[in-house]
Amino acid sequence: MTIPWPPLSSLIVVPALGALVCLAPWFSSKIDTKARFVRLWALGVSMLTLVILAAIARAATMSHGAVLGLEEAHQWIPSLGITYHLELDGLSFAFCLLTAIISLAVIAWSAKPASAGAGWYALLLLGEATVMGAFLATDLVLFYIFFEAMLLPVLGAMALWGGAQRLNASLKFLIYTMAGSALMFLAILYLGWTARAMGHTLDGNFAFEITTLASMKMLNPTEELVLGLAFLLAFAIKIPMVPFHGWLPDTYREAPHGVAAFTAALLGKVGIYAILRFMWPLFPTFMVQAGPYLAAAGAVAVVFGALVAMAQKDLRSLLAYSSISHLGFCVLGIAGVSTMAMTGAVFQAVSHGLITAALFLTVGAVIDRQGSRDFDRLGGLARSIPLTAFFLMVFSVAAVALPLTSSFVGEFLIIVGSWKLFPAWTTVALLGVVLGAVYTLTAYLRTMFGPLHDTDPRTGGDIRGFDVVVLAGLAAAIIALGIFPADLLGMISPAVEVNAVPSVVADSSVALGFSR
Amino acid sequence: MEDTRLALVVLVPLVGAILSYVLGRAAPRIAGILATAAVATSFCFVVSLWQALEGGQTFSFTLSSWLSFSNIKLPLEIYFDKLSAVMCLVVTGVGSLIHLYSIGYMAHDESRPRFFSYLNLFIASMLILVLGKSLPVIFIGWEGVGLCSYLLIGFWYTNPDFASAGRKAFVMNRIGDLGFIVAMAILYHSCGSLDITVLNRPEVLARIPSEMGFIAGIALFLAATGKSAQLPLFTWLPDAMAGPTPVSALIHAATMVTAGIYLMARMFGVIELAPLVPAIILWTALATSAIAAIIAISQNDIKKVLAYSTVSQLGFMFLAVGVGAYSVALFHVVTHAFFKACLFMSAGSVIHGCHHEQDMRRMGGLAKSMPLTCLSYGAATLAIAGIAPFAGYFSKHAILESLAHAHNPYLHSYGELIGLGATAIAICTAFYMTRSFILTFLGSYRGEGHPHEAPMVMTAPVLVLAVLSVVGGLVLNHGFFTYLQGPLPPVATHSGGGILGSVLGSVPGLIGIAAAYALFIVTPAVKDQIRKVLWVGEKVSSGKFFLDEILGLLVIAPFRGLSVVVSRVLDQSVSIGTGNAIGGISRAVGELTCRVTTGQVSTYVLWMFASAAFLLYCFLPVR
Amino acid sequence: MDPITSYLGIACLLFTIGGIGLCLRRNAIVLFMCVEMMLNAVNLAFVAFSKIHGNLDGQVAVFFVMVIAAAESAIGLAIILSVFRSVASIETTDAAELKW
Amino acid sequence: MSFMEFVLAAIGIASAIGVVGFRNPLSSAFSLIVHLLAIAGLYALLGAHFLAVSQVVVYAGAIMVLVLFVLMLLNLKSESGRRIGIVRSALTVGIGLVIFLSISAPMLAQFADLPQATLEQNIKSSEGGVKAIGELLYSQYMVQFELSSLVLLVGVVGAVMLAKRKNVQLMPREGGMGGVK
Repeated sequence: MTIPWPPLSSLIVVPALGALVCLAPWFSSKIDTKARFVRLWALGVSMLTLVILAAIARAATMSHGAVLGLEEAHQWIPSLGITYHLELDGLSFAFCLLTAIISLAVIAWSAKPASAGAGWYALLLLGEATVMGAFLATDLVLFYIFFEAMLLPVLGAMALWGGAQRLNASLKFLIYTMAGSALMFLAILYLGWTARAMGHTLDGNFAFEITTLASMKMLNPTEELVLGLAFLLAFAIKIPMVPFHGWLPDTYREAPHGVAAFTAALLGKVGIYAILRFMWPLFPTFMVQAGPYLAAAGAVAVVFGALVAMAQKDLRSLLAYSSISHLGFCVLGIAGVSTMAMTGAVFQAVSHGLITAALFLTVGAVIDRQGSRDFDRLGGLARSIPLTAFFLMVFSVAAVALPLTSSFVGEFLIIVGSWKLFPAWTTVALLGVVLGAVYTLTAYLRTMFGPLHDTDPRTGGDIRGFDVVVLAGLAAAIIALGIFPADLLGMISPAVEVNAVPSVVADSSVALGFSR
Repeated sequence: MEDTRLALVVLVPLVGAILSYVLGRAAPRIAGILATAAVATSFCFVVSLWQALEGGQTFSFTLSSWLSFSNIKLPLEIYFDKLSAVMCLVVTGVGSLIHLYSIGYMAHDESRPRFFSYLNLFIASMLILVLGKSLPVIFIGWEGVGLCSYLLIGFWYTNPDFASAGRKAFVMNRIGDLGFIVAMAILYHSCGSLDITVLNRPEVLARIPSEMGFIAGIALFLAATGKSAQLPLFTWLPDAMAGPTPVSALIHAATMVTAGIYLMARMFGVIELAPLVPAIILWTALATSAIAAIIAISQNDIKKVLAYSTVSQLGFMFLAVGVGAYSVALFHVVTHAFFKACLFMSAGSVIHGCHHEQDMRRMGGLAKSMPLTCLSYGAATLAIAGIAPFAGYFSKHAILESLAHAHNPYLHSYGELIGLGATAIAICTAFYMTRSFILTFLGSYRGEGHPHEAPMVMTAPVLVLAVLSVVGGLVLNHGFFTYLQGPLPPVATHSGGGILGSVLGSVPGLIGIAAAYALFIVTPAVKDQIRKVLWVGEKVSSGKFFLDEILGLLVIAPFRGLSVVVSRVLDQSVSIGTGNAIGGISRAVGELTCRVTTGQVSTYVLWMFASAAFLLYCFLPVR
Repeated sequence: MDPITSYLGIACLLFTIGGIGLCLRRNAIVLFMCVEMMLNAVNLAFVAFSKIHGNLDGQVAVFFVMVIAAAESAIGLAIILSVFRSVASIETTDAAELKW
Repeated sequence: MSFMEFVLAAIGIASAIGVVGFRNPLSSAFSLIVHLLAIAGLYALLGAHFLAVSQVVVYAGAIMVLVLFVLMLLNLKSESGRRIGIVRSALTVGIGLVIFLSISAPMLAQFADLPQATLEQNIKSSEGGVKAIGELLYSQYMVQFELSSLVLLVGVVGAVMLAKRKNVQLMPREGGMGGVK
């Protein structure tokens, strides 16, 4: 595929450069005291990234029908066989779109921590650049670099402007992710070595590019098992799946609202994306054997997240566990060989990204204005801040996966798709959906309905100006995706089929009921 | 055949909802008018489409390509045939009357725009439910209606009980929707499509394996119980009376609660796949309507009486579904919509008149001060009691008759028993309805203040519905079943059977009325003795069979406990605990290893010397 | 054993004696002397090797070892002096603060 | 082994054991000097005359004098206090033995089979006179030679820096000689 105009790496370079410019002297806190100009600059950069993405997508769809398949490959470290290889197909387009929208929303959100100046916007833009890179890279080493790099901006922002316990929360977050990805890096190196040892690579040195590695079919089942588990651990911590979610409550309790929204919406999705992009092609037999266990982990996560969320006292950790529950659904989706379930999982991941970001921002607005985040101090706010209450209602309804919202499309496809492969786990996940309705509505009821708690008139006041536009934009995106998901689904399903499914179906021993 | 009018039927209330809120905030008065106009126009469109429906012709319209990608085709398509025509007529017809009524009822409420916008949103989702061409589209309406009922029940959200009543309704509906999704998953994988026209074809149904068919049938019935308040999941309906009365009239009497029966009628093929499913439906329906009838007897809140009467009448409709008489069930749906909406609205006028007083013990003697409302309430009571010329008689009689012809293998030996039970329930219905009539309208006024007749804008729709509940039965009795022959299976019925037949048919109603009249008017003293003798029954009935408490014990408490246990044990100690434990272990190992540095030079030299010795011994090419 | 290789034996022996002295003694200067002794043993081995191989590289190596030994002794004694100044005792057991 | 070599070797080993054995550091210093001289003798016997002389001048002369100077300066008594534990010394000797065996065995094995003839011829050619070593030093090992000057420079500067009197006044603990203020 020829390098499209504008080139794929512009999606990474533009935000990165924007971040650097943010740190320029003229944006420093002395001159631009209330960080107004740097915010405009950051807004411009993130909008530009969105426009570039749209331009690339339109150019691609026009040139060869719905299937997107743009690549950009350069030699990076020839001696080590590491190539700078980016690829944009339906799968990564969906996630890049999510990244662009979420970063734009978080940057546009006015309520940043008081002490944060230009650095806030620089870190957010850097975050966008690295996450975009993670979604585009198809060279394992390049992916690993972005996989690690995307952690730092979020970590920095949290450590600098987080809550009281921010330092050990960010330390815990760092160590958890590092531990996971260290194993993955070993696995990547092993892959490179076997590629070279088997003499498949043309120039006789390592090969890390996913398509070449996948086409080699060089791993015997035990290797696949071990490497698969290594990869799975890294992504399990990232998503997070249930037993590995130790870092999540602290991170989401301590991170500033914008960063929590960014992390919840994007970082988890890289795990889901990577399982589809890398694990299915590289370790097909392992994934098929691990299918039921993955589905089990997903279903358990849904119920576990819902149950723990019900017992939470404060709004932010309730959101944290609810995102564990929703992502459990995505994991259930990608566990089995079914185009419908996998496409549903990707769509659910995108829609969950939008919804969680919106929820975190709205809840952030409520918490900032009411000064407290636990339920017994909040209550009866619907009268004092009606607009926020309306938006919170819309997003809670979306979170409960009501039809005509994007999350219903995702959940419906996952349930119907994976019912044939794992009927038991799908029913368990469905139970989680009901529990989801319970805790979401209880949270809404305790914060918005009921008598007004504190007698003093709330000084906070409702959300105003640009924030309303941001929330309205997110709500519009959620409902639009809910009513007209066909074209995005049309983009995702061929990419999912090309990526995950044929390598399994072609393998005759595993012609598991490949359902529609 | 594509027809844009069909799209307008759904879109007009939707737009109405948005406009009435946006414009309403500026001028609250417009909201009511706008909303009613929207539903009325939608009603006109439905009537015009209904006129155009002859022979097997049907209309459909694709709003969006929704879930169609690669080889999966699930478009957002709505479909208009005879069955949905009947339902649409009821929804929009009764809906517009109720909108008109609520302009008056909610006149003094300052958040009127929000009320009317939710009401319109409800009508739109109900229409989507009824017009859905495939099960997922029906599911959109299904959950949309659930959401609107949640919003409307908890409309006066400052009162925490109302808000939690709304949540209770939504969660119970959600449990039902669980079944809906499971059924969709099964049907999709075995029949390959979820289109209702395709699903009812015998050759498609043959493809479903038997036990899957049974699970699908039961799942669909679970969904119906959630929505139409049948035995396991009906305790939300009485609590839903927390919402304003027009809401109870529209949602919890006429439209939403009948969605379950509509779904059963649409999916009659799947329901009848396994013969056990209709039997289960029949038994649950009988139990529900019996329990509800008994509870209704001892209720003192006028709206609660009507709520339990709705549950009981819904039980009746499911009885007809159980024996396969789907068009009979729908006939009862239509007539029930008329008289139950009329009852609720007149109750609303009474409450409105008595300054929001709902307790019947502080009413009485309102016939004099509210003649029109008393007239309509009386007519509707006679209709629901099943007295000859009124609408209730025809539909209830048809149900009792179809029970007699039941040909379900599981029900042979119990045929007459069910018939007897149904008649007993009919008597009960007549009894508690007359009791409520007597307590509110006859005798002397027991409340303070002086009740006044509701304004014309409220009494007019009530009177219209009263007329319908009088005349409706007669008009529809003959043409209704043949009209629904197309989409639904035929049902064996005969005409009313002349004067003698109608008198015989209304005997249960008359008995009930006579008993109530005797007990409450003629010899009130006897009432107290009976209450003392049957004190156990009285305790159980007023305690609502302790269903709420049982449900709380069996479902809510375990889950709440489980969530605390899971959160404390599994989450805190296991996942976060292990994380911290690993941290602790590494620190302990660290402390242990640093003991090696004793600070003594000699130890270091000794270590160095020893390792040198070891290495030399290993690596020098000895011997 | 022919004459030259016996030198190697002696060198090894001296080396081990120096090592043992290094481990056992506590006085810094005696340690210092034992190190000198080990260096000398190595020098001896160097000279023996240069004798066996017949070229002078070994001896040049010894020369450099001596240079290093000289520099090392200068620094070593300076360190011992400053340790003595701070801890007022030359015992290695007394200067044992550098630990966890 | 000629008689002379035997004597010198014996003196060397005895003085080596003396260095380790003597309690008083002064006597171990003198025993080290004797040891160095014995080794210098061995060098001479092996034909490394230049080394023998430089050994005497540099090692015995310069370094040992410096050591004695420091010993005198600090006026140390013999090691006080507790004796070295038997277990520890036995362990160290054991390890020493292991090292000795693992070094000497291969070395001796390596050269045991050297034919006598080549051995004789090699001894002749490796006469280590000053001229021979000088030529070699300034031709082949030029770089190392310059570097060694650098090392010496560092040694000197280092020594001055370390031994410079710091203005830190520290109270000395008992036992040792009154600390140099």
